[in-house]
Amino acid sequence: MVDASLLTNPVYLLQNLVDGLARGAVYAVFALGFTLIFGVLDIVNLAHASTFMWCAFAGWVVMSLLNMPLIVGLLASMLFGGLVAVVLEFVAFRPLRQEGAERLSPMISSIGVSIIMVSLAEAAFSAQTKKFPSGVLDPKPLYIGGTDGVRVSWGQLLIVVVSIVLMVALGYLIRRTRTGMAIRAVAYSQRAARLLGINVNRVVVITFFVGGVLAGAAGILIGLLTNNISPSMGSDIELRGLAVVILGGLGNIEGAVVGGLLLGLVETFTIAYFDQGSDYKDAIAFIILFLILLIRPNGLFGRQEANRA
Amino acid sequence: MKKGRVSTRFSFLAVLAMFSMTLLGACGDNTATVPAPTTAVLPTTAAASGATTAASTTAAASGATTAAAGATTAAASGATTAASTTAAASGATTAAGGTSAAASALTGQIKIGAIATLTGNNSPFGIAIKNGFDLAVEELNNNKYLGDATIQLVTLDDKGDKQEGISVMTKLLDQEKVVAVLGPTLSSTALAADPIAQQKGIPVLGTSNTANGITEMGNFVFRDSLPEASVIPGAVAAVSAKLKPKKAAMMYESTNEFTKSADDVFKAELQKNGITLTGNEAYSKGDTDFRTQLNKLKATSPDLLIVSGLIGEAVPIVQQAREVGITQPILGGNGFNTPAIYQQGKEAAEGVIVGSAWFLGSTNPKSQAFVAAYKKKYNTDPDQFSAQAYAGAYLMATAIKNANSTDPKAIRDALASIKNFDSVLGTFSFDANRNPVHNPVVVVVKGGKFELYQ
Amino acid sequence: MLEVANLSVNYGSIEAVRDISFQVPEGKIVTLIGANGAGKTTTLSSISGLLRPGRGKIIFQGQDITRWPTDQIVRAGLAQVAEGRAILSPLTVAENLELGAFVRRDRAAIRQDIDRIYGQFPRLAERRSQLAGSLSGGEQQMLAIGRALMAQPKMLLLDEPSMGLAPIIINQVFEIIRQINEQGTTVLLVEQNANKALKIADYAYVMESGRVTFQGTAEEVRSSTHVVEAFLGKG
Amino acid sequence: MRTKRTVGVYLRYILYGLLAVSLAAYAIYFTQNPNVNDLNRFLINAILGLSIFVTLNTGLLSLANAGFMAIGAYSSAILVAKVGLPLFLSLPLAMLICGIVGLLIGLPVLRLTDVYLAISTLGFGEIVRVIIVTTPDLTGGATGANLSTGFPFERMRQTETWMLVLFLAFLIYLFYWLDRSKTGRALRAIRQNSGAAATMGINVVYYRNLAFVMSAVIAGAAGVFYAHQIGSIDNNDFRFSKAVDILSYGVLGGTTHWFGPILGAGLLTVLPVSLREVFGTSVAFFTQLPVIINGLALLLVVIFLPGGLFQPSRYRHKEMPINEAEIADDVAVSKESPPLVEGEAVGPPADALPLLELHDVTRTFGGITAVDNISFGIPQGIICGLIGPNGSGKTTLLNLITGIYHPNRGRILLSGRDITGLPPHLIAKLGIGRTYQNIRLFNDMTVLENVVVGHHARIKTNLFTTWLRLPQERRQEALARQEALGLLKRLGLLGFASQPASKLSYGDQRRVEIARALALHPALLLLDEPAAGMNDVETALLAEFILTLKRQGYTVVVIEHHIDLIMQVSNEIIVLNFGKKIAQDVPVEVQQNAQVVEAYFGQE
Repeated sequence: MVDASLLTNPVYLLQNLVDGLARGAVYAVFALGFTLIFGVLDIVNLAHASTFMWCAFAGWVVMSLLNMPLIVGLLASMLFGGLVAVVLEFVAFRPLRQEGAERLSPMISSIGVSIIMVSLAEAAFSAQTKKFPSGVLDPKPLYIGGTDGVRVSWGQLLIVVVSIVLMVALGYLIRRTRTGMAIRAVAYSQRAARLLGINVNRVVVITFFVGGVLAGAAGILIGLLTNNISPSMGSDIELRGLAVVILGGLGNIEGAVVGGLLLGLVETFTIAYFDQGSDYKDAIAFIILFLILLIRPNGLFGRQEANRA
Repeated sequence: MKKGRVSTRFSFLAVLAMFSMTLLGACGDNTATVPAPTTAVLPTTAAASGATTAASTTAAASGATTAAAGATTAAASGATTAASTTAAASGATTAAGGTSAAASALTGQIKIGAIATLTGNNSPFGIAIKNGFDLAVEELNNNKYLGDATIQLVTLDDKGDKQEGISVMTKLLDQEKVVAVLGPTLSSTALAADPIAQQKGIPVLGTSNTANGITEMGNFVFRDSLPEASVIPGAVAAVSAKLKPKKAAMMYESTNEFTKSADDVFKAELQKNGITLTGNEAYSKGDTDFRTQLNKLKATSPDLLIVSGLIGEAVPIVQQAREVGITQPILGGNGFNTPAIYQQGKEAAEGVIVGSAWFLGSTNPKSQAFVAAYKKKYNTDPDQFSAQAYAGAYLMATAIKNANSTDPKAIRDALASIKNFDSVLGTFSFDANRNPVHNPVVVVVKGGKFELYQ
Repeated sequence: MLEVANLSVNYGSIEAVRDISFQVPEGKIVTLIGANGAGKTTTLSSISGLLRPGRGKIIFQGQDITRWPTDQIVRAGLAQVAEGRAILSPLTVAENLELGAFVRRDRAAIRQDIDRIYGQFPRLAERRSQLAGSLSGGEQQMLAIGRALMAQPKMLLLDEPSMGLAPIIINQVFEIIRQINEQGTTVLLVEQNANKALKIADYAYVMESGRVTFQGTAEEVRSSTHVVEAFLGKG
Repeated sequence: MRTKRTVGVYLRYILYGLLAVSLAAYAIYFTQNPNVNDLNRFLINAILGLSIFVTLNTGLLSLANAGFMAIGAYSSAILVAKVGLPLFLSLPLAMLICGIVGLLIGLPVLRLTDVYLAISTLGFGEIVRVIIVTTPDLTGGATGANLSTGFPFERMRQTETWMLVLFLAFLIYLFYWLDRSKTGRALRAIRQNSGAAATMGINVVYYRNLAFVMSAVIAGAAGVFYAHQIGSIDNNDFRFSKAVDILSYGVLGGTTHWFGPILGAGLLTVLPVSLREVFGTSVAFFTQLPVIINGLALLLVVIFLPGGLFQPSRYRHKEMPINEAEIADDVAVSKESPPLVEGEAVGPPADALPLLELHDVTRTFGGITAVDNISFGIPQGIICGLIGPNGSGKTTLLNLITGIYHPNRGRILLSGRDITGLPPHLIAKLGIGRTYQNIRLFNDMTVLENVVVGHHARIKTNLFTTWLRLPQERRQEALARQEALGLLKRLGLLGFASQPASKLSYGDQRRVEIARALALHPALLLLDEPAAGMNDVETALLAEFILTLKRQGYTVVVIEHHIDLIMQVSNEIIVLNFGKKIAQDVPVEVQQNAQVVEAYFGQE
């Protein structure tokens, strides 16, 4: 039973707001790379989750086995993600792009790659859950307004900050840099980009690299936050990530972040304010997804499909 | 062209990185493995009553002649009636028809099947279980437990898949002609595959199946893993006796049959102990954030938090519970019974109470010997799954020995009549429904390791 | 400057361009005219590397560029203003212009060139931070031309710059093309609007059904009946 | 590209080899140890393969099959174990439930395109699982449907191999005849080009829903058998990975013929079993091997063998011998349609209403007015040329008339009947046939089949006549085939009848398109650049043919850049510029028209 006093308790409300944002930031970080690849290349890369999972392991190898600090782990994991994504581009996507294959073929080939990557991870690391060394994050939370006030943990703070930093950085890359403009040109029309002297293949590789780097950041951060690294961690979050990407409009970077935060808030408030709400929170993501697709097939913040060349 | 080469170099680098990680990972495995339990098993206490009723001595250690042993056990287990008597008779016949050895009719290799989940998500359990089987069989054969006869264990992987489980069960029975089966790892697979053994009259002993309905499948289906219903009452009773909580709040993973049924048992036990349930919040596998549920539960100001979950989420739940300010004791389900809880949970895990079938620090000499042998062979601590598997192999061997026969029916009857067997899990008996009866333990995390909760 | 020799291009089983040859001398405006579907755009696309020719050679400044990738061709100084303008509508006017200079790295000079283009097209200067998609047709065409100039091309390929534009705007566009040529850029102009094209061109080729059926100076072509027949039939 | 095809060929050999080896291994294993369970597994997977085939073959990537399988499985489990129905009654009921859910889900979801459809159906699958978990009283919740939740396995375990064989045989029967029926052709046509299919009178929305529902029903049946093979089910049996498995059967085996997914299911089911038998589980790596092979096969097949392992189209074309006697020039498919009689002039009645009328039709696209306030009438029996510079709105106008776009303003009348806003397939049925600027034939079909698709609206058969093999079915199919052959003969295409349409030369493909459009028996025929890509001789023949059509009473609108052709055949020419009509007159006048000259050559 949700206590009546809770419904009107402002601290409880604020606390859920904070927790909801943090929960959503996890989804947002995962969704960023996902949505980037779709936005630029029109590919639903279902191997993103496996890349993410391998990156978490890369971070684990660096930090737990080689005893490196967090920052090294983060960089290594991001670099590793970038490299894996580039390999994916060569193995699973480029061969399909060159021959005007059906639009859904890349999605299917990414499923194939994903199956292989998960199996390899199981073979390499076993399905045993791996943990980061403890003490990376201070377990004591911060309090705003005394210990009876609103609490924020370092992990929550980290993920929210990182998701915003990544969003801003990605936004900067896409909007303000030469490479970013080239990426947008390729996203709009590969033909027009080519006529401007842009090497489309190189831009695609760069895009995959960036997407992989984002997967890397997500892998190590979410791994750190949940401290639960296993070959199935990708598939656990994948469907939720997909829902977020749709919510934000496939390919819309800000949309992915807003969508992630929104989903986090909705889930949190469902749990917090509804009796047995936690039973239904999983359905919520998909019911929202379903409804949005029916009402606005391009997502809540999606642009018109007609713009695509 | 040039760019092409650059990208090729990139991919080469990545492949190299993946490869080296694979190597590192493989090496890392041996040193850094944390036995992480999860799926399917739970221990108990209510068993205490069962144990007392069944305190009929006899058979267990008796190296007596087959026919005699058969008769005694049949008599001892009041529940088993005509069926077991005839079985005993047939056991005797086989024995007679066997070799001329005076003490034992057993020779050559005796094939026992094992089904474990060695691939996929749940493979950590399957691997721990397989290790337990292998260690036990190795010891049994080295110590000539069955005299001249040796046990040949045929282990097959069910991949955590029900259809595959049915297939390998069929294969073990029809093709390998095993006389008994250990496993399968997951309750869901057992529910699918065990009826085959039942139908063909081959005894099957689950060492990690704790779901409801397992032994109800038939009189050839056994388990040595305490179901939730056996472990949880003891744990709740112990906590209730010591802390006298008035109100308790609960969290459980809603998508898993094991955690869900544990949750149901917890609920029932709370009621029995007169503890008010203030809230029961669900979460799903792979969730990362439990603060909202915990926060909501905290607002109900419980005296006790009960968590029915698997280890993957157990650690973050415990940590986040402390973070949101739930300072009350936490009682964990069986998923918590792993060193990972304190190795990873650190200070947050202090005071976490777990009810369990077995724990690493047990003072039972059998258990201590097992831990030492396991550590020597696999270079890591065993977990509860290994222990139950190890116990299972010994139980099966003992049944064969007692039956002095490789006739499955005789083995079944001998298995059913095992009472007060001195096992790694403690003094062990099967009850009339072929469920395990032994004292579960309640442990608490103190100073970074498990201690008995008293 | 540009020499196309015996070029043939296929789309699947149809031959859209059949064995055509022509030259564009340095500093001149050469026009390819013809009705819809005559193969003009196909020819241009092959020159800029978007399509792979079946047979034939394309020589630009003495280099055989027949099988070069498009970006390399642009780098070599051959920029194209594509049919339908191909402006990047979700980008701003300024970004479109900057992207035009993608092949260059001299930041300062690029800034200067942008200012020069704004000088040449005051309409664009006014709308520099607007999304290119919100411009009118004529403005988009000017943006497309300005953007192509940002690559500092030695030669400009224009594909139907008059398409879909009102007559007054068409005049402006052709005037700009003439100016660009006067400033030293060679131009290959593909047009359906024969009258306008012939007015500014030095030399013209008439295409019909994938073939060059007539060629000559603008004056010669204008006075020939070939063009009328090519467009409106022999009657 | 060539290497790619070569790799594809080798890949096919490798996969078939793998299949052969595993089958052999399996056969040996089976004789030694007749483990029926593995066989049942294959049969269930084959049924699942067929369920994904229906949607893939219609060009829909749906990941809902695991969800429908769950619905089928649970429905039947509940009906059998809790309600007490016998299995044979629960099967049709469970299928019916799946069908109803499929319809309810399909109606809204099928409006979505590819990626979005895939994702929303995936979401559906997850919702089904959440529902199962949250309704413990009905389904056993997370604990599953098993003994402890009141589903005794004695009642559950009822799937027998003979049932599966029988059911699969039944499905194969259905698919075999479906493939040869009007419905089957429509589904394949939609996959290859849904736009062209609509203008052939095929109701795309209806057939997509039909395919989706069929897929749901078959998946549901597979779920029923699955539940009663295992005897104990829970929500984890129907995860996303199950949907991926099902998809693999289709993608790997092939999506163009019903045998493909059976083959795919065979490979993916038998291979792991064989590996298990050959290697046991002794070597750790082998336990991962089947999964890795699964992933690798999926990846390689998508890249090198698009369309899957089994693509029999090229063999199938040979199986249709055509004998001369079959070709009848003047056989009509149904009585109400007038027979096409060669050479006979059917002039328009002098005082007839215009056949096609446009009143103030306007269509804008994001601020650009592509068609601007156009009005005209086209009398019956004439040939009307439609010309104008690039981008003047000609093709848009055609798309407006055929219902692909709807006008923002204005009305379009056919024989006085308002057809504004009608969907393309209804307009096609009312008698407007068209061809496309960029040829849109159904490339995987033979020339003959393409033309038979054109008869779609006039073939009066349905799934029942198809599956019950009623005489009506055979008669109608034979008539359609005869008439199609007759059309091909008149267009000089008879020699190509059994060749795949994609193999023809450009000019021939254009003529096939015309034949396909004529198969509609259209009152009005719209030709969009019919001579594009034709050489002079072909163009001249085309002109002849268009004139023949006129003599037979057809009304034809031609868009064409071969201006000679237009001048030669047209009774009247309409000239567009900037989306406006600038002239409508006889050819000679149009050539002199100052506005027209200016539109083409610019102002002097």
